[in-house]
Amino acid sequence: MMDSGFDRRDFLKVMGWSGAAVALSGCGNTSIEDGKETVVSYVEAADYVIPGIGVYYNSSCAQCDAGCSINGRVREGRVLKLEGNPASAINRGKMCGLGQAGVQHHYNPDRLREPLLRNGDKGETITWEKAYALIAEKLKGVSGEEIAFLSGGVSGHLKVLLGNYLASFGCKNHFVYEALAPGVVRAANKKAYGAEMPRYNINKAKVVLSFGADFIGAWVSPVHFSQQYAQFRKGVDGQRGVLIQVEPKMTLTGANADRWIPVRPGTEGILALGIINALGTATGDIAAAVKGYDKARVSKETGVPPGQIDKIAAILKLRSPSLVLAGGAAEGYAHGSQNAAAINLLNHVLGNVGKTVEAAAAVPFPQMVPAKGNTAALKSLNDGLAAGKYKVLFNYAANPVFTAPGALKFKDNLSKAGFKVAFAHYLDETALQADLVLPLNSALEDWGTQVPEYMAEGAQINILQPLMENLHPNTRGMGDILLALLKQRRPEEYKNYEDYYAYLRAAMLQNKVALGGNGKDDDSFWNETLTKGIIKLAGTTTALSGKAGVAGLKLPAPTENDEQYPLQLIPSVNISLRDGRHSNQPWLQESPDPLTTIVWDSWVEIHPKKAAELGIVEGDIVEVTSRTGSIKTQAYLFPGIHPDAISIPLGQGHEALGRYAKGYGVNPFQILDAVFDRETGELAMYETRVKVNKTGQRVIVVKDESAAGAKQIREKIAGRVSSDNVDLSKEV
Amino acid sequence: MHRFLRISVLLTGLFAAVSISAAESPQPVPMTEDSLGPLVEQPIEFPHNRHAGDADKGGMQINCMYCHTYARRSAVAGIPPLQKCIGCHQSIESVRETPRIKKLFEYWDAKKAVPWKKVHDLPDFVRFNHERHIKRFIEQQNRPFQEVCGYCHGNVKEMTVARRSKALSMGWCASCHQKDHAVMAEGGTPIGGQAYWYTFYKPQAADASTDALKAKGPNDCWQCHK
Amino acid sequence: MSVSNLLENWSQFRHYHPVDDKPHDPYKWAMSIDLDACVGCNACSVACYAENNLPVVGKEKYAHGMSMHWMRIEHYWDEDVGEEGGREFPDQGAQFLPMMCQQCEAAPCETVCPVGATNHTADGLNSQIYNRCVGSRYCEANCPYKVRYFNWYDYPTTDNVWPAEMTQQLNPDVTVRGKGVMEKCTFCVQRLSAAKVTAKSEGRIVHDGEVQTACQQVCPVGAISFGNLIDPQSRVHKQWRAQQVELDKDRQAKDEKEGGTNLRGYRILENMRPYPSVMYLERVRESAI
Amino acid sequence: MKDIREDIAWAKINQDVLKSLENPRKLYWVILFVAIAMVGVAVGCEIYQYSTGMGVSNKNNSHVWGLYIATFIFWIGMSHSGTLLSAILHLMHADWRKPIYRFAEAMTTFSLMTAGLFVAVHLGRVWQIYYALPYPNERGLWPNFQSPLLWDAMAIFTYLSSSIVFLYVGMIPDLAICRDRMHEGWRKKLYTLLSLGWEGTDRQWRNFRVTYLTIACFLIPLAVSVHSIVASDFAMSQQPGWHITSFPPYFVAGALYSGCAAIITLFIILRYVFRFEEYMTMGILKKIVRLTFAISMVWTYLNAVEFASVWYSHDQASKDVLIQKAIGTYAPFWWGMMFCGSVVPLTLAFKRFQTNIPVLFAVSLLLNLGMWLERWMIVAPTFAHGIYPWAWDHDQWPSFVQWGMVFGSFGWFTLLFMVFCKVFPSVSMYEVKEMVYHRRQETKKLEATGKFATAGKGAH
Repeated sequence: MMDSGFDRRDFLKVMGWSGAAVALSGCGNTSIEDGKETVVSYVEAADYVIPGIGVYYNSSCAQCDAGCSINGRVREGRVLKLEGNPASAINRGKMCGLGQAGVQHHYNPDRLREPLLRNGDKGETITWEKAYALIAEKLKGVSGEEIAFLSGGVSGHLKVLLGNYLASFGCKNHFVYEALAPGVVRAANKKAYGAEMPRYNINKAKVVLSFGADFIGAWVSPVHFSQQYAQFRKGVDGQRGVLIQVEPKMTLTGANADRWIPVRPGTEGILALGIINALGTATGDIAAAVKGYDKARVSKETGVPPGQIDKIAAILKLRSPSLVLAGGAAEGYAHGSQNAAAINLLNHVLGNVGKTVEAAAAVPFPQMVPAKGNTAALKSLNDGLAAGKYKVLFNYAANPVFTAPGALKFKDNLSKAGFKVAFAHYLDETALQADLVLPLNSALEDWGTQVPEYMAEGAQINILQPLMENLHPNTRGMGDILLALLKQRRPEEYKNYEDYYAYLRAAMLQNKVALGGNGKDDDSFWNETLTKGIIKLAGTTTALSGKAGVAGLKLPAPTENDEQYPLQLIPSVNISLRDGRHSNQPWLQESPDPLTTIVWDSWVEIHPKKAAELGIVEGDIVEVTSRTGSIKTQAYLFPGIHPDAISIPLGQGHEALGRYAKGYGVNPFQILDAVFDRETGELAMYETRVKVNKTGQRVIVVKDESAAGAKQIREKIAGRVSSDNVDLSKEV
Repeated sequence: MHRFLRISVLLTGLFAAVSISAAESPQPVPMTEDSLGPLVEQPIEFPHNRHAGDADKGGMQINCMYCHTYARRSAVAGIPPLQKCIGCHQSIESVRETPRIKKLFEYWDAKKAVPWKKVHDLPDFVRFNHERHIKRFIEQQNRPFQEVCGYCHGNVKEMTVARRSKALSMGWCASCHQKDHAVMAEGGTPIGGQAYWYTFYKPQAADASTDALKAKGPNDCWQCHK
Repeated sequence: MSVSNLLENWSQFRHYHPVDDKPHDPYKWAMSIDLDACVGCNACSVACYAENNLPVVGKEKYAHGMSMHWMRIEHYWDEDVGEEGGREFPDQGAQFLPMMCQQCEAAPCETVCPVGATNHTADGLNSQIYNRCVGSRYCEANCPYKVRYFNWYDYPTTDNVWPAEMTQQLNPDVTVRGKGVMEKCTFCVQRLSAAKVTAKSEGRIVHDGEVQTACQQVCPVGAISFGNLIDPQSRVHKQWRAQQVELDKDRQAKDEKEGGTNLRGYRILENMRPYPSVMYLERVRESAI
Repeated sequence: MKDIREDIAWAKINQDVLKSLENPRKLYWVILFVAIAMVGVAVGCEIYQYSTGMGVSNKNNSHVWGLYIATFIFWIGMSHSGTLLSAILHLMHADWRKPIYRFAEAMTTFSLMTAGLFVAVHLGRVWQIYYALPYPNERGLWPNFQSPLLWDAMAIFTYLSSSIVFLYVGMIPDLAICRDRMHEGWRKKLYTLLSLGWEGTDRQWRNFRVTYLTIACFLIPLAVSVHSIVASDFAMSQQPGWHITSFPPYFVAGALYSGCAAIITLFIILRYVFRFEEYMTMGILKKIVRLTFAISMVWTYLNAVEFASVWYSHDQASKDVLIQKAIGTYAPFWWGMMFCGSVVPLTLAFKRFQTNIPVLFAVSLLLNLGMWLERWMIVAPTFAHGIYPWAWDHDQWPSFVQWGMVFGSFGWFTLLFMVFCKVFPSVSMYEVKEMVYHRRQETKKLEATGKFATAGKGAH
């Protein structure tokens, strides 16, 4: 399917067709009605556009940072469905539910359509020209230090433009914030392996020991890892992979583990060292460092029975290579770095580094590699705002008012900023605070490039291209906006770029050779690139350098019981809602949480034993109180959680973001204490301690699970067979 | 013997006889005036007869699928893009100034699509596939295209603006799908899946000598209703 | 339609019963789902929403059990978890099971529909004809798996499930169901017939892998495989063969064997004789740890 | 105790019976209005449901049937009493039936009419109901002859039409009497029209008897089959608690049971309202009561059979459903049904209660309540606790729409019945006369031959 961007734009027009027109009167109209409906035909048609037959365009998924490539089905100019692009090494034609829902981000009825300027507590519609002029005016005479730009993770040419824009008035305050970024793990990896995000070969491992890394559900690049997991299950040379998951609250990965080990929250590192000790293969200072961690002590501190530790050590010793992962549950503490370090150490001891942990390739264009979001950035921005440092604040693709821990009082501090500009798709909590809101194109209407943080094999640059014409005439792409703003600053430099598309094309063609377009003429190279939707590069690989060092590795003893706040709060990450930016996509709201099958709401997971102590039954409305605040929501008795912990999923509890998100559930971010990791300064998500009281109300939990309570009764429904009896590698 | 009984028996018998014979009789294929669709007002009164009509009647004898080009590639026949009309007409000076062509060019200059009205508009839950029918009757059985299109669209080459002249009702479609159609042995369509839940016909060998099978049109409900 | 052929062909009312010598030709669509691979991520379910114009019913109606997910992900804990004297934690994880219409060969729903709105197609599918349905709901009442979903409200119009913009996402190949009709998984019949049309025009039958169902296509772990069961080249055929699961049996020979079997393939509620077209592969329970 | 006094003058009979056709008292209008109001409620509910969708009746995807089906069966059951009394007992020459079979037949017809409505109310797309009729159509489609639901539709239609004919034919001589006794007016016209010029000649009587007999014979197997077919709606399915062989006889027994109970109720009411003490005598009441008691025991027995066959079967699912009925969400209703259906009738075993009007009235109502619950307990628990545990749903409760519809159906029935009582003689005059005559003959030990005609003549 050849297509060159220019003329294709005409064919993205929405057309009505006899056979194709969407009819809501599905079963109503039972008779032939001639001359009622109108057929709008094309004015000029490309020969590959046939009414009634779908055309597929490759683009990239922008629902999360994993950077999957998508293949959008377009008919009569309407994008209908997103499918995976098989050419991508990351998702190989597969997708997750979140990605599928991308179309609902695009067609969402609550999208912003016009630029809005604050007038009192109302927003009044203004023109883009006026908006740009306003920004220019506000920036006049403001020094670079007084300007802050808050954004989510950005990469590719957008990041380049953004950088240039900030540089144009010497601003260094670019805060990249992602609420659920693996910031601590990155740092720990950097230390241990010399790379923030090495490549994990789950498929090559025979045993995977994961400390709270929900790599199937929501960690880093789930679709990719899921595929590796599938191979891992089929087994390396005939031996089915064994997955052991250590975490206080069962994640989707934990639910699929062969052995799920509920560990006392925060003691993951101790367990890791305990395992090293039990392995007994370590030498030198490592051996010395773990000497103290004998079974008895470790078992006492982590709550994992000694036998269990032996078993793990045994199988790790027996089956090699293995892979040890440190994830959210391990890093979310004041000593998170220590935990992660201890866990990574395990990989060294087991000799996995270089086998299942490999160096990942990087894109040869440093200016395009993703600016990785983290939570430390939020803190410094917040301090700056509190000090009233900033006269102008830009915000793009981040919603801190919703996701910042309540203890930071971010909303109040935000009001101290002089003039707040938000580039947004919806009026989310943060956009509502802004003085000027500029409506963005959806990812399916926009041009752009994307560089994934986690590279599967080789390096790749993803292309974003419109799958249909703008749904709302007055929205614009972020790239176009930045370009327009840049033209204010440096007219002569950018005057020959009519729009972001032109800029993009020019920029790509400049590096044609580096991008593997050697010897092709511009147009064919460009068309090929658009058709493929991916540019694959060998990329530069720097070998893993990290040392198996134990220097500065010391783990605090587990916190003894806090009388006032006896429970540990675990803000869990729901696989489809994540940090809540997509909560307004109805498919996601209605797709049940895999483990509880609850929809459209929040809940508190409590272990049945604990619940019995507290006299709580399913559906009780309980009040969860932390030092920072308290929220009320329904209780759900869940066996897959440590009795000393409770868990509330993130993503719900919006006060804005439109009809599908507003007013459903509660937002646990609000009650998070402001505890930070000692080394990296990242937010320690799991450090909030809470108490739970019944309010006396009770509701019926809205879930798919029936009165039978997820038990098989009588007939065999979901069968089980022992691994001794089967050999998966021989199967078709 | 007893009047009551006699009458009732008589009536019942009569009713049964009538309904059975009615059920036995093949579906009427309405060709009468009243089965004609309504006259549809089109933005431009397109003269099919001038384009597709026979030469002696001053027609151009253009193949239906020259303009309705999607028919053989897609389920929907579609309306030709404006481009196509212009393609010819910009070089046909003779009619350049006639009102209809003027109108055509107005649309073209405005780059606006002509809002044609649907003439053969099936209910939304019915999916007719043009491609298959053309492939089968024109390409595989080499029947003249005007005849084939005519099965459902009537004698369009005589009309100006098209007007529905067949019932296009389910019974009408089925009445054709129940006819035996030869299925070519090699290169022909597979004859699988011909059983029909309401008429229950299975494909049967026409004669034992050749295994050339005769089959009905595809006929489970999901062929047209999805 | 005529009385005579009604009488003549009475026996074929549900034609192609699995015990026929040659059940389906040339197609018999079937599926197999590997529960050991399935991670319960719900991607298939969402894909189904996207492909088949499923309405999102909203919290209140979901609470009333009116959800419309043709493909639902069930999860099961081990029997002894949380029970008296059982294990405190599900330390061997959960089990996930995607459940949708099993496209039974002898479907209980087909015989009971008063108007024949649901019936068996020649490809061995269990068709549901929306515009024929009168909404007696007998089919769902008689479905052992309870995988049929009824339009309790008029989702397209009065319920405004699809606001103006969202109607543009609706798949034109699939009818949007109105109030009062039953619906269910169709094995993405719109994709199947599209593939068949292409194949027919080229005078061949559909190759394996040429057509995918939406759920199969999206599944990140490739747990679902779908294809033509009577095509010896198809993956599904090979899997069913390898697992010794036979379509037309209500009790598989391998299960009769002494000491059971070490094959994973099984069909749910087989003993009720609906002859489902979906084979599941048992989850493997690791003994090494 | 005698069924009827032997010395009632025939003129008196006519007089008494025709009195019931005179202009009603105020109370009548009040009740009629209430009935109409009740129907109004149902109509309101139906309009709401029709325009909004089935959902408002609060069923759901695993629990797709509700009170509509239950009440439908209930009314079908009701209808059996009439046939029982007029047809079966007619063939058995149990002449004590004569004074009461008329209103029983009316009951049959009207309850069938009520039941029929529930089929429509139950459908999700009632506007397409004609799809279920086998008629030559443009689409070229038959309905599905395999579906018990279709058999239902046909059986009920046949049953309704023939029982109407039966009712009407049996009324012709009485209509003639009315015609002769009426002054000019719409009634006169009506009766003249309906009595088909009945003269009471021997020939007419002969034809009449044969016809009546023939329809009676035709009706009995029909009555049995109808409820067997309704039973097969469930028995033919695969669901636990439904898939039970003994269902057809069980349903028929249940039908006769509720029918008889209803007769007792109406018997008492009519007896009181129209002062029919002389015709609807204690003797007759006693006979019905005993009959009812017998049937109740049959029903109880069949219940036991059902439980036993489930209990000793290998079908674990059915067992669980049974247990659920006894201890689950529906337990109160289920035990209520057992109590009303099997315990309450025991009172009828005592002589002193068999003629105690207030007691009988209360009992008969309880029995009907029990029978209604029975139908509900057949439909609902199976959905709540079916084969597939994931779809279990124990707290599904019918919404006001369903209740409103059920409520209204009783109004509808009352409405029809009351109108009938005022337009047609609810006691068969000529048969009562026969009865009186026969009894007189018996006691006088006289030959009755040849008097028959005069008996007929005497009708004028």
